[in-house]
Amino acid sequence: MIERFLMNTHYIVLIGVILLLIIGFFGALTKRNLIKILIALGIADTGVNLFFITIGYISGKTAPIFSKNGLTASQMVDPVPQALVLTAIVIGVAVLALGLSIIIRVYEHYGTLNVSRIKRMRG
Amino acid sequence: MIGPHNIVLIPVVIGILAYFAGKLVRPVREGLTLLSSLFVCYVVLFKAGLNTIGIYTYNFSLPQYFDGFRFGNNGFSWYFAVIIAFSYLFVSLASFPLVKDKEYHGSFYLFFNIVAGALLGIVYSRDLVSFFIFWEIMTWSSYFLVVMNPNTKGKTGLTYIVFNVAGAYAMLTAMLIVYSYAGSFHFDRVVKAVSLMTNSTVFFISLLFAIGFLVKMATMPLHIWAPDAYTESEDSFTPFFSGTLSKMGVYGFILFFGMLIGFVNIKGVYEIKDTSLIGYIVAWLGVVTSVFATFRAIVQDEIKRLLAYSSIAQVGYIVTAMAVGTALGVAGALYHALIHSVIKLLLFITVAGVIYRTGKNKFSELGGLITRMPLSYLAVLFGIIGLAGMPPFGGFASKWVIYMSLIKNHYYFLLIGMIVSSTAAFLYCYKLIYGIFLGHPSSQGLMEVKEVPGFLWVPQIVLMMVLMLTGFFPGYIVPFIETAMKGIGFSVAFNSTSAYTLSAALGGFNGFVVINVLGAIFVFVFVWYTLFFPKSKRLHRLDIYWAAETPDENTPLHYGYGIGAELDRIPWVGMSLRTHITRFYEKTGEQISGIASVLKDVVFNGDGQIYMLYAILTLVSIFLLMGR
Amino acid sequence: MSTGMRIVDIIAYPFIAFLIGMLYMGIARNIIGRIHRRWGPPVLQNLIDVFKLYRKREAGSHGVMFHLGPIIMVTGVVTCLYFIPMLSDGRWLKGFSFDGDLILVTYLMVLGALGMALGVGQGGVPFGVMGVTRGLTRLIGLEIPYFIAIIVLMAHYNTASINKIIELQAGGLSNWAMFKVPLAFIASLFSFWGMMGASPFDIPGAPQEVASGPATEFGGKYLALMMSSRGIFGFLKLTLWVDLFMGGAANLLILVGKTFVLFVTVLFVTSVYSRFKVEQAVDFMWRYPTIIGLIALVIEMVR
Amino acid sequence: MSLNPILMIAVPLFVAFSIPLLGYIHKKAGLYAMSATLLFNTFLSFSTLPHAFEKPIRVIIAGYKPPFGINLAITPFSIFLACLISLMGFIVSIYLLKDETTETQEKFSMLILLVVMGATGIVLTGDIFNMFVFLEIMSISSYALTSIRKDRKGSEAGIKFLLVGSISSTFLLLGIAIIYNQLGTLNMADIARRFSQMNPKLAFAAVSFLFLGLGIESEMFPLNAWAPDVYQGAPAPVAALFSAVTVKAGLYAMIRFLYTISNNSSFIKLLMLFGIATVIVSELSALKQTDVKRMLGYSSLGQIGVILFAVGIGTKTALEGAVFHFVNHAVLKATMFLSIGLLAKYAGGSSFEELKGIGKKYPFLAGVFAIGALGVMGFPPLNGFMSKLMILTAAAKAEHVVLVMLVLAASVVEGFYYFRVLQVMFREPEPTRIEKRSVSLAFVIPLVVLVGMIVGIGLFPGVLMPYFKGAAMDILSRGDYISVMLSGGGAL
Repeated sequence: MIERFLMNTHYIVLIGVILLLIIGFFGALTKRNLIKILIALGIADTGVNLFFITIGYISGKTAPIFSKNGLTASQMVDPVPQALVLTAIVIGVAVLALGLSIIIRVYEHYGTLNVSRIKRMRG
Repeated sequence: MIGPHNIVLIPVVIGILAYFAGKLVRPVREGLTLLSSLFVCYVVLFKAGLNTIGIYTYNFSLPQYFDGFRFGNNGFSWYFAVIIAFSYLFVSLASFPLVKDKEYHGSFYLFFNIVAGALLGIVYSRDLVSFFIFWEIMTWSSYFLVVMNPNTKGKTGLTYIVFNVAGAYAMLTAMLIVYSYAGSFHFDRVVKAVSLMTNSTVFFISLLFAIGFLVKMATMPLHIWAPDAYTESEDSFTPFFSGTLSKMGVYGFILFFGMLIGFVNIKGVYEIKDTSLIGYIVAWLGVVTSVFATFRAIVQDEIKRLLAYSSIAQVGYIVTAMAVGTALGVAGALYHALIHSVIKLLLFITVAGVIYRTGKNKFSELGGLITRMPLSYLAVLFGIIGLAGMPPFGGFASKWVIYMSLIKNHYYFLLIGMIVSSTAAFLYCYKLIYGIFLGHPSSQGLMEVKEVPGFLWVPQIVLMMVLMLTGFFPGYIVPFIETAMKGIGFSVAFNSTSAYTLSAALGGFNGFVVINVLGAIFVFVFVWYTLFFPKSKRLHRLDIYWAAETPDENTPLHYGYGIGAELDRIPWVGMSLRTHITRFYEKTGEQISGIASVLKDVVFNGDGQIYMLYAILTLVSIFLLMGR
Repeated sequence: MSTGMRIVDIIAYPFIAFLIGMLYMGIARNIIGRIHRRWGPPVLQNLIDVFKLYRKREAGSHGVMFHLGPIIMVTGVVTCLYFIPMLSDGRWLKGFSFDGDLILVTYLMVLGALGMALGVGQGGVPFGVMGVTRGLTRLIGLEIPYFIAIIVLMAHYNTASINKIIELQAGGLSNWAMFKVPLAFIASLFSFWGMMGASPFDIPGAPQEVASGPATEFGGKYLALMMSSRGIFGFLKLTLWVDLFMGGAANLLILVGKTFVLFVTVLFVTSVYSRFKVEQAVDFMWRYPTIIGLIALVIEMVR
Repeated sequence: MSLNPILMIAVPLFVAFSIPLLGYIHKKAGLYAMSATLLFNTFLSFSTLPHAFEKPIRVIIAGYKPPFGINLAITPFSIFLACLISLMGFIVSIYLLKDETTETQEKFSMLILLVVMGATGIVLTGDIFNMFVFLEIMSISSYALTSIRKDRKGSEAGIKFLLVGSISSTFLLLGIAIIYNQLGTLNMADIARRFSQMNPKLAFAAVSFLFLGLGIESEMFPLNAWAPDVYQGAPAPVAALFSAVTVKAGLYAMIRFLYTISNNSSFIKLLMLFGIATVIVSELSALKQTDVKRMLGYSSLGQIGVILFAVGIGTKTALEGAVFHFVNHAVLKATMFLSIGLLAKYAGGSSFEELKGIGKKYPFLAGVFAIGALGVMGFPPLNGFMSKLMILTAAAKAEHVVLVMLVLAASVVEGFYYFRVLQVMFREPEPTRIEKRSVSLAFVIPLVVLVGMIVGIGLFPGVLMPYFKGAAMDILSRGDYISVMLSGGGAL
């Protein structure tokens, strides 16, 4: 079952993806500092993006850019995931930027970044 | 054409109209309500009369999914419709002077008319959905009338709404189960479907329906809301509340257990002495309710609370009579339902008038009003004679039928329980009339009090006449009861059919002869005593036998309000007065709110990280549970 | 039986009861006197008192209801009397008993008391109200064994009309309900003594405590009316018990005989036992007589 | 029909980004532009409604025929939701004209437009990654909207919403990646057609990731802890918008994914259980609230739980009830949040103590709140009753009697806490510290319209019935969704 999956992607990259995901979620769940949580979520996000890229990779093919003339589409890797990852990265950036600006506001009000103390609204 | 299906809209529309029109000119509200009540009486008596047995399917532009609402009319609904229509008329008449200068004047008329419309809807509906719709409208509109006057405890309204909504939802569950068998909500399809249900489903359904209706009739375990709700609801609405709304429980109970499920079906489930187990248990609940409520009524100091407990007790009789499911029992229940409505309307309207005039609502603050309010005294006198079930008036006839039904079917222990409570009823009847009218006035102000407002006289006099009519001619309304019984498929229960006598099962009595004998003797002795004897000397109020002294103005002479104080010392009765079921409900209430606060603090504990943890845990659990 | 005779028969009805009733009360005071080792007033003393009171020139009144109270009491008692057949031959002295049944009679018995209670209410005397309250509370106690007994009767004879019960008891001593349903009779006896005001249960009118209870404020003609209605009430109870449990009376003589026997039992009880408090009376009534009645009922249901 | 449905997305996008420029012309221009666009959107969606109900429309963008190009799949259910979303958006936008809670008008109206555009995009799109992008647009703008007021509550709610939201987007992306890896396509219809050919293990993984991601968006029980804080923290009109619009889009995505794309019955059963859990947990926790806005948040979760429960049952009548409840929940919650927003503004806070006796001071607003409360509780003449009854009837028919009793028990609890609030408002003596200020027309019109809708739908539910039937048919009939979208139905 896993073989078919691994066949067209280097399994090292896959392990990298899984590691990134684990680090990301582990960091998000255990770290108390809000900024660290955001960074951890960013890591998880890059993990997923990496996974997306590895899906499109066909071994022995080159990047889907018509740089040199005479490069036919058949020699190129599947371009769709790469396009998607671009948007995903943009979205990741937007979320991070917005997160940081809100964190500034939160810091102004709470004086702390410890997530377990930012819970005036509960119950 | 105005018929059973759109009579419902008239009071509701007029209620809304009155609310808004009243903002411009205030008396429009009274005028519109009176108009609507008169029109409803006219339609109920003539237009949607006994003979118009018609089924009106009314799609109300509802999705075909519900195959439309159905309204219809037969003897049974006509019987209750008459009770509703006339109590709607009398209470609206009584409420004109009482609510005139209150600041919730507008919303009172809005909700009062909506409740009246909802009741008519209940009585005329021929399918489960419209029955439930109007039941719910009745619940929430009467809720607003209960919490209307500001000086009541908030808890009353909440207890009222929780109990009644829970009862309604128990009914809804049963209706949905029936629907899943019958495929349609119409009564005729439901009746067919119930007959082919398994025993356990029938038992479960009848249990749920029983809960729904027993809540409305305030039977013992489910009665917590009733005393407070009756006492603290708006004074002029209480007659309608206790006189007519509790009868909806009676209507529903007989309709569902008589016609829809059929006593024979639930009898098939488990049988005790040729009645169904549920019926027997409910009958015992009715008896227990009447005994406990009667003793609790005697010790009350507040007038309306005494009458509230008395209503619970009297409806307890009705529950017992109809729960056993015999033809005579149901007939007794119908008869007593009518009589109880008349009596409670009469008493509550008069008491509302007394409270309106004196501003006091406790026995210990009233007394000696007989000289100032003779008509109200007479009204309450007729009321308590009916309430106690004394012969010359209708109260006796309906109780007699109930007793006969219990004796005929050998439910002797039920009858003994009922006797305990109906004998103890004499005590609170006497306390009611003594506390307000007889004895000595507790404060000087009571001596300048005027009679109850003129509008109240009409309902008082008419209701007194109805009591007399049913007393002197007990058999007069037997034909109406029999058409009502045929409406739900019961065989005829009474033997004779003459207007004067009432005879069934083991015996009979002639109401007309009773009143003639009583009248003749009374007139003879009265004439003899008043004319042939020298005029008796009028003594001063304080010139009484007082162990060789004469009491002065501020000696407390109005002892009568303390009736029932000695009940605590009677072992059995004392024990019944001390047991309170409210503690059980309060504990469940605390349990639920305890769970709620634990749940709230655990699940929504405010920490963003924990929320993320929940997400991850859900994912992991989905993988583990559904992974295989 | 021409209508003329019928009218005389109906009019005479209460007076017979009044006379016999007053006589019994006179005899009762005599016998109790003798038991207390004193001579006691002459037998006709009660009648003399009543006529003396009727002759009185004026009587104090506290208002309309006060005036009507005793009148309603008499009306209630006499009406109830009319619905109990004195003689069982169905022609003479049968009153209107064919138009009513046992349950009607039970409730009519209480009607008089309630009417009088209203008069007492306007009288305004605290003693009167205390007397009425105790009377009604005691009634809760008395009514239960009595009603159990009549339920047993109704179940046994399967009818509620008093005349039919009398007919079914015809034919000799052994047919009397007293022996057919002995336990029910014993239970009903207890409530009979209570209703007759025998000593353990005479708390409402107890002279020492509440100054003759309800009748405190009434004087002159009102007191006369109350005393005569108490006399009629006594006789009414006696005839009812005779009809229900002792096979009714063919003629007046038998009626007087049987009622006197029953009345004597009341004397024995009243002169021996001391007075119960109200709660003791109710508690007692709910304990022993009710249990006896319930046993009778169970026996009846099993049969 | 003249206008291409794509305009429903393009126009708001264009206007949103041009609002900062409009700011120079006139300070309030942005707001008017916003409500104008939303009006246009409503008009356009209502005009395409009849066409979509005859035959689902497939809009091709930039010439690429599916399954290659991104296209819009306008089916009856989606166009119906589009109308609901744009109408609700428009009503809230009228409310916002006079609402001075946010001084930076441009940013506020831009974000509102983006949220509505995102929701409309989710509902209309036929491409799964496209749906993800719209979902992200909507989420980011709602994070920003929640903390627009820069006060303590807003920012706290914003950061919590952001944390949980980014988790949801990560998992969504992961799910989409797995699907793309297996099937090589992003077009929903194509995925749906070949979903069974996927490797079962990976299919399960993809479905559970997407289920989790969409679960967070549609406020399911274990995943909705952020919702009450957001409803309380965000300004009232924003909360109204969230409950009326964003949740609907999340639910649409969940339904579309479970029914049309993966058609996985075990996950539908799971949805039902989670729905019941949502109802019970949220109703119980609402019992102990002291702040009315937070309590409304919980009640909104309860209503969504009922919708999830109905969707979980899966029969045709249950789905009709669910769609009906969509409409009712949107209308009712919008009414209540808007009215409580005003009441809280005039009373200086939305906790019980501050709102004591407000009913006597502002009878109209409190009256609207009361009508909304009666509607939510499902009392007959109003709209909440009919949809709840349909759902419960369907549940009873599907032999879930115990669950029906649980839902009814929960609504008894709901009745308790709503009437407690009404009693606080109407029965307490009139507060002296609040002086009566006139309520401006811009606030009154939306409330009157909403109350009109509540009572109107309540009295004449039959009018909307065909649309519910059509939508339910569309959800259930997976086959002709695929055939229409691939074989080129109403090509445009």
